[in-house]
Amino acid sequence: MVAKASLGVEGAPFEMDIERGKIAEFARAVRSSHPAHLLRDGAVVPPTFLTTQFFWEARVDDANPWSQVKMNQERGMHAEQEYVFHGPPPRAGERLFAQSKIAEIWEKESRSAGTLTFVKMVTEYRDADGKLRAEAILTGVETSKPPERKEGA
Amino acid sequence: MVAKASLGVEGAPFEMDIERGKIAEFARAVRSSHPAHLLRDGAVVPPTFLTTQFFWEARVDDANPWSQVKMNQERGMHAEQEYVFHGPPPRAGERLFAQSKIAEIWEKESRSAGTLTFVKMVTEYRDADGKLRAEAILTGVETSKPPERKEGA
Amino acid sequence: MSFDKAIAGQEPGPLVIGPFTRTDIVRYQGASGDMNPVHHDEVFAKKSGFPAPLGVGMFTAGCMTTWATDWLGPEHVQRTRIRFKKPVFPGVTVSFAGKVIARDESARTVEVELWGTDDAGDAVVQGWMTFDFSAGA
Amino acid sequence: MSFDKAIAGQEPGPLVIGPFTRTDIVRYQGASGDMNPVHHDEVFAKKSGFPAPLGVGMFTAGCMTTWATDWLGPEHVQRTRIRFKKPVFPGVTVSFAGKVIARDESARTVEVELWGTDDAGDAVVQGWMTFDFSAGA
Repeated sequence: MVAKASLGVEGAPFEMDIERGKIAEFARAVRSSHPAHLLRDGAVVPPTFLTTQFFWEARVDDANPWSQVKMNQERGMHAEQEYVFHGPPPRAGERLFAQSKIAEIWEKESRSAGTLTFVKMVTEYRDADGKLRAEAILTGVETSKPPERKEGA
Repeated sequence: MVAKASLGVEGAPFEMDIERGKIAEFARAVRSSHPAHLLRDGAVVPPTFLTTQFFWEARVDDANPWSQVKMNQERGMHAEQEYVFHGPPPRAGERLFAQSKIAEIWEKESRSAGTLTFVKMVTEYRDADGKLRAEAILTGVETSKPPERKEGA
Repeated sequence: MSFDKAIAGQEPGPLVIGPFTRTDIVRYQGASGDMNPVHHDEVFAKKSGFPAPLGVGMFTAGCMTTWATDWLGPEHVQRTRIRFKKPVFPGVTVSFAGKVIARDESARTVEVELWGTDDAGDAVVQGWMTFDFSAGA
Repeated sequence: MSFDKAIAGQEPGPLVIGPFTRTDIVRYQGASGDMNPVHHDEVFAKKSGFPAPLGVGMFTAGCMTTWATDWLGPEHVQRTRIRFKKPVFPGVTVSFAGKVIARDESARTVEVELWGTDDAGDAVVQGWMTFDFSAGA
């Protein structure tokens, strides 16, 4: 069950270098061959590229506060995902400074699934000057009854 | 069956950027947590890291001449692999210029597997000044009889 | 030019991808770093009640946004919102498409709605993207 | 310091890794870019005559060299040679170890032989590495 005490919990800050090789690898995986992803210098990230924060979080203890939400594995799922770029999308060669936070927890009643508990985690990415460059917003949902599985991520 | 005409065939040249993120990803996969792989700047590659040339070859048509060897899928295997660093191992931030070549083909008789045909492919990695920085040497072998499978790579 | 294309509302045809293979899923997992075994461990996935390894929602979503960036350019992306609807298993083919739902000529932004539809005709993923052409091009 | 350790021949104990999981294999495939389906597609692997997805030889080899670099430092590696001996399937545990086979005090280089042994006692991979301490440390 969702631990309401996780509201406001912040992960440890972590760095994320935007790199040419990973951009091309990711673009290929999502079937994009747009030349902007393959520029020799300053390759542009695909829209969902910041999900590769997985690799950068893994380098730092407690960078990802999601585990503290304690969402039930069977009844929880990834409902929505959002990316906002403040200014142009990140490009290869940038070093971003990121931090994640459990930003919102709320409930909703549903006839089919009982009480739905929503949790929003926001990761902010800043440049070396502290300017906000991007946000990743993950929304998970836990049902009070075992649901049909919709998403396993 | 091994196409002897592939001897001497060169792949198209390709670039390979040595990057912090991929070094850490690779080191983690092979269970190394040595701090030299995790340096913020100038991270050192793991010994077998140049195998990630797969990603960089994929960006360039005909960069990998191995397909021209036409080794039988069932009777061929990866027998040996070698990496030589000329000078210190590559580090994050270097841009290498690579090219692969089918360098040797030779035969050997074996009582258990009949004729063994060996093929050696050498990839050279040079810096921007043309100085040889590293070599990757792949040795494949094809048996004339169906063997026990030893390696599936 | 892209803004004019978007303004004109001449959406390209769908991007059809599939049948998805287990390798497609693994390639995405490797690219993204999501190593959840339900997406590649056949034994684990079956124990979890699935008939096969489950596709990755973010993978399907990434293919959907490819439809939009192939058309309007990744350098103009400002906002991307994704809603996951139905899992995609190996063997399934998905058709990705979208349409312009709003244009702001003074701000030079375009909003696009996107969707992915599997071969059973079900929506598997839905999305909304904003493209910003104010910096020109 | 590393050279002195290597000179003294005080090899550390084995690095034991396993039981290897399908996820370990997929993580390596993602890291390396080798997307051969025989290593992750259960259906394909079985059609190819294997009981389960086949481990990646280069993965086992990479774990073997980790034993050596944990001890002597990746920054001193000069040459690495690997010979593949036997596939490693999910569920298998491998013990990696090695020993110094040659020392050159004037060139300040050390040669190490390495091996990986599975829980059936069979050699799965064998290797030889040269470490160069001439630049100091």
